Amino acid sequence: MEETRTGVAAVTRELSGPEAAAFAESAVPGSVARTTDTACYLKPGRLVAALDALKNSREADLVHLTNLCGVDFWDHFEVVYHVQSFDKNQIALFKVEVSDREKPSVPSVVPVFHGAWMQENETYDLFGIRFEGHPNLYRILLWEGYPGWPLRKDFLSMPGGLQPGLGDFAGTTPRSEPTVKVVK
Amino acid sequence: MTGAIKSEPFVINIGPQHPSTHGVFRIRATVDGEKVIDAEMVMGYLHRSMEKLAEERTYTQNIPFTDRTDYLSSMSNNLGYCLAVEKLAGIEVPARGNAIRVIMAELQRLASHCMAIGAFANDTGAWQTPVMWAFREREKILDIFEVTSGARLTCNYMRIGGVAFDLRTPFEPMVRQVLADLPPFIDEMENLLSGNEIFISRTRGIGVLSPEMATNASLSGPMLRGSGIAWDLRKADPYCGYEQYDFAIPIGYRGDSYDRFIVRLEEMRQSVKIVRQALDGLPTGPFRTEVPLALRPPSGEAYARIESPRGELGYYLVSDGGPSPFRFHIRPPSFINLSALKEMTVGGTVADAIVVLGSVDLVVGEIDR
Amino acid sequence: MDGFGVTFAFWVLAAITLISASGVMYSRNLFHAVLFLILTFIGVAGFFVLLSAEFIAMAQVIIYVGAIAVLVLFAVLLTPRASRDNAETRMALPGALLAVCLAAVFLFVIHDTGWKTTAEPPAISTSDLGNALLEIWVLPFLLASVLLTAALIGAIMLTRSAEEEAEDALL
Amino acid sequence: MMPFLASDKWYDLRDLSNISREILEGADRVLPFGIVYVLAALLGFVASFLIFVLPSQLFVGVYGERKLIGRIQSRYGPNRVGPFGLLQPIADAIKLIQKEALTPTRSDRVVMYIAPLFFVAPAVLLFAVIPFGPNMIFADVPVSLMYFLAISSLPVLANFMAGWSANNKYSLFGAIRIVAMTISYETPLVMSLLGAVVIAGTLNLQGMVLWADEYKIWLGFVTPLALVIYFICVSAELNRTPTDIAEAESEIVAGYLTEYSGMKWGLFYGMDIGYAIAASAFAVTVFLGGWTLFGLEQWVPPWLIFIGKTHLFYMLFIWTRGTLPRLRSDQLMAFAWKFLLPLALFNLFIVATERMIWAEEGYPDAYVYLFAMFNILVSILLLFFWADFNGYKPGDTPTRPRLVKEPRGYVPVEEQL
Repeated sequence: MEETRTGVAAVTRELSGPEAAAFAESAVPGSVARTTDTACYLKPGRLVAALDALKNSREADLVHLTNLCGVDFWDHFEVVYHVQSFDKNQIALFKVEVSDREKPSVPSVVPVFHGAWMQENETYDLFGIRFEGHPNLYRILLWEGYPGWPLRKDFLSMPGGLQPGLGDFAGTTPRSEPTVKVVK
Repeated sequence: MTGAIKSEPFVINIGPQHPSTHGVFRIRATVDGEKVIDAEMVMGYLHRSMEKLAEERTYTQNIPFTDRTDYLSSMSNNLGYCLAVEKLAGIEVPARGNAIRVIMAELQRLASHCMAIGAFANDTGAWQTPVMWAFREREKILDIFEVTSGARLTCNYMRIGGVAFDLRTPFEPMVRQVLADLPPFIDEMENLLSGNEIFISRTRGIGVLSPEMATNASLSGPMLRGSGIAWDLRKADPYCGYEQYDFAIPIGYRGDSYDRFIVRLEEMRQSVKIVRQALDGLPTGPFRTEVPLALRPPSGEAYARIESPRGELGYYLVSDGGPSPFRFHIRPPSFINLSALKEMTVGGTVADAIVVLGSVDLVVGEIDR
Repeated sequence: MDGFGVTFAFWVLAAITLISASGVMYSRNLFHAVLFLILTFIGVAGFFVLLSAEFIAMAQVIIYVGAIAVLVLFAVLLTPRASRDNAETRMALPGALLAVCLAAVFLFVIHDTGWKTTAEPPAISTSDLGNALLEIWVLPFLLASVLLTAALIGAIMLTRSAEEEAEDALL
Repeated sequence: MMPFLASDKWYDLRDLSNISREILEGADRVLPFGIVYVLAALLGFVASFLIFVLPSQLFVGVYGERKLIGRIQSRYGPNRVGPFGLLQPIADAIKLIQKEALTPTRSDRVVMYIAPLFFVAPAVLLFAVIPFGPNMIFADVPVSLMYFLAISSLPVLANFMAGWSANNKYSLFGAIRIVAMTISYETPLVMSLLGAVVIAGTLNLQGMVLWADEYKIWLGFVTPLALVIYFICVSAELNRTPTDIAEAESEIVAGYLTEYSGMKWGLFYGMDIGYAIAASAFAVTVFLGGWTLFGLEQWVPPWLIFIGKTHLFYMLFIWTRGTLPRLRSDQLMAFAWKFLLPLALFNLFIVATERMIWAEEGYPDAYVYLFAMFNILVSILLLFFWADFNGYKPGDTPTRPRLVKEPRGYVPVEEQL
């Protein structure tokens, strides 16, 4: 890897799952649930502590929460955190799994990263994942009382067994009006 | 004197229909006299649920959606999305395609910054003159887009694996003309605004963001650089061969609205430089790697990000191996740049809040998506 | 000078002044009351013009209409309750009493003054006025100025907030 | 008094007062006593307002302003209605007249209706004392300068009525701002005019023009600081762009005019221009020699000279409007009280001293030119010194950002690059 004058990598280093896990484990022991090649899954209970420690640690230096979003995998949710460092020029991918579909809840990282304020609100608005400890969690894009959470996979139930994710090309199957299913 | 005169705070709505909110964005400001003591952002008037819609369409069909998020920089949005898909599917882009992408993205940055500085000057009260001057230059760039892609605003020009068409005949002279016209225009704007005492007193020290605050609030782009943080993804994480070009990252001093303005002006100069280099060294060869129309990337995830005119534009894609993305998430820069809006506006007057809002350079299509 | 026009103007001005003055009292809306007060001032300025005292008339308009009435409007605006409601006041009886006393004094003065009439209007120019103020009556003039300055400084002191005082203490 | 006038025949266009005198004398012979005064008032109104102000408003204020600002902004301006777009103001007026004038439900209807009328009346009254020529003055009040100031302090009340009655928070903001601004700027304005009055030794506008004619120098050269302060203050009072905080479009939508529409709004808009023309006419009369032009008024009709000067002065307002951003309200107030007022007081002090010296020496002509040169020099020095003292340090603000080649985190300001 080419090194420049300030000792910063010329291309952002994407930390692999084990690397990120090593950072997290050294910062807050017992915070890692499991790792994959690209991502490090943190335990929800230790999430805030781990991110806070990584933000303040010198070698990880993950100061900038770039991206926060939710993903619905039908049976569980994942909340994705892309955290990066300016001085070290590296980016790490942390994830938190939420298996409770009825009352999904994740601790909020707003105390650590103020930038999570908007993104957690958005994730709450579109997925219904509550972020415990968020100072002002409200539906930022839709209005209060909107039925359901649009980005959940079971939001639309389409006739003919057409599942979201396009089993077929859009428009080839005749469609009727999508019914909105309220997810409590 | 302890018994200073107390007045009752009241709430005013800045927006959704207000001349300075650049679209249907609304601030519920609680003011005490003219001093803002609380500011609450209300958005979603333009929400189209693009992330859900994208899950129903193929990867190629999603490109026009990205035009319509940040409608002032559609080329950059196309580019970010295509990079994410290419990263997901492992597609290489030929050299000529990359160079065309760089030229287009930088021209788009010029056009978008023209709009940003013009609208910002308008917010400070310079009655229409900077806007008109900026639009004069922006029109020329949009003409280039029209020649190349057939559209001016929502270009839909980038494709997965390259660009849609090769460059058309009058492209190069038109770009050369723009490159000749822009530096005098930038100097003109600098003379008109940067050295203007009224402009300085309106923007200097207004909406100050400390570097710690800017980092912590996940800001990006000129907002981050205005605070003195040298972070530009074109340098830090080069894509499309940005590492070949010689340019610099402009950074501000104090992180106030004025710094964000001069950073944008200087970025325009650097963009002119990049376009000139890219145009001089435009390689020949194919402009696109052929990819199947119904692309089915392997299951997995990819997060690709570019430096859009407003900051870090990221696309997070999750694929389940099907023809459409399982999860399509946009990291919209102007949405997240609003994180620090309350901190910047509270304590100033209503007029300052407008200036701060102008310096954020928000595009409501991108905020609401 | 004396003619139909002047007499007519006098009665019209008198009607305007009196009607708007009663409007000040009877208007339920404090804002309207202030607007009536302005009309009264303008009527009084008209009287000064009729008396060939243009300078006083213009000063009346500048000071009372242009400055004082505007300040009163400002005060009305900054008092949230009173801006809508010129309510009944318990001071009605003392007010009436004061008015009767004032009227008595004025009637006495009017009756007691020996009104001399001359054929031609007295030629008092603006420069005479200026000379009188700055030569004969210079001491009262200066005293009034000092009083006004003191009032100005006092007003500034009253409205300063604690933060501003802290800022000034640093300087 | 006017030896240079060739004749007093009615057809002598250099002095339109001849023709009006002919008309009035003729009418006086026919009509019963008293009616001729009403006729004179109407004639004065027609002459000064309908012939001068209204066309100026339409073709300089609306058309010229839009055309000139269009040129400043590198666009064409109106060019569709009529030849060169000349009929655009008339088309605008027709459009405004047929628009519905909405009144909000919770507004104070009576006050909201009266406010435009109350705004128009002073604009008409202002032109009564403006001298258009040697004998062309409608009401020669001895204290016409005071009269002008008195009448021009009235429209702010109309603005306030408009802002208050609409029951809209933006309107209220505009009303508060315009009142605060007018009170602040009235003070340096009057102080600066006092300097001119002291030199000319009269409160009569015609007297000031005659003074300029006698000494062959404009008062603006003798008291240049007063002219500058007057221009700044009057553009603040008129709500022209560098200081248009009361209807700041980008901040409080349209200020006190937010809820107005149709011709009620049109009256405000038109009379804003009317006041600007009045202010230009006043400035020309006091500072720029009125209808005199160094002897040229013998040949060219003086009223044409006056109108030309007024319109040229009005171009200054358009120019600043097309160029400058707007100050914040508190900065504007601070500018009036902390910058302009001391300057105006100092100017008054200098001018009064000079007047004393001049009177001691028995009013010799040469002293005026000496004073003019001295005052111009002192004004420039004073402006720079006082601006510097108040913290105007243009070199302190960097116009270019720092440039770095490598990406990294925070770069401290102290670090040399």
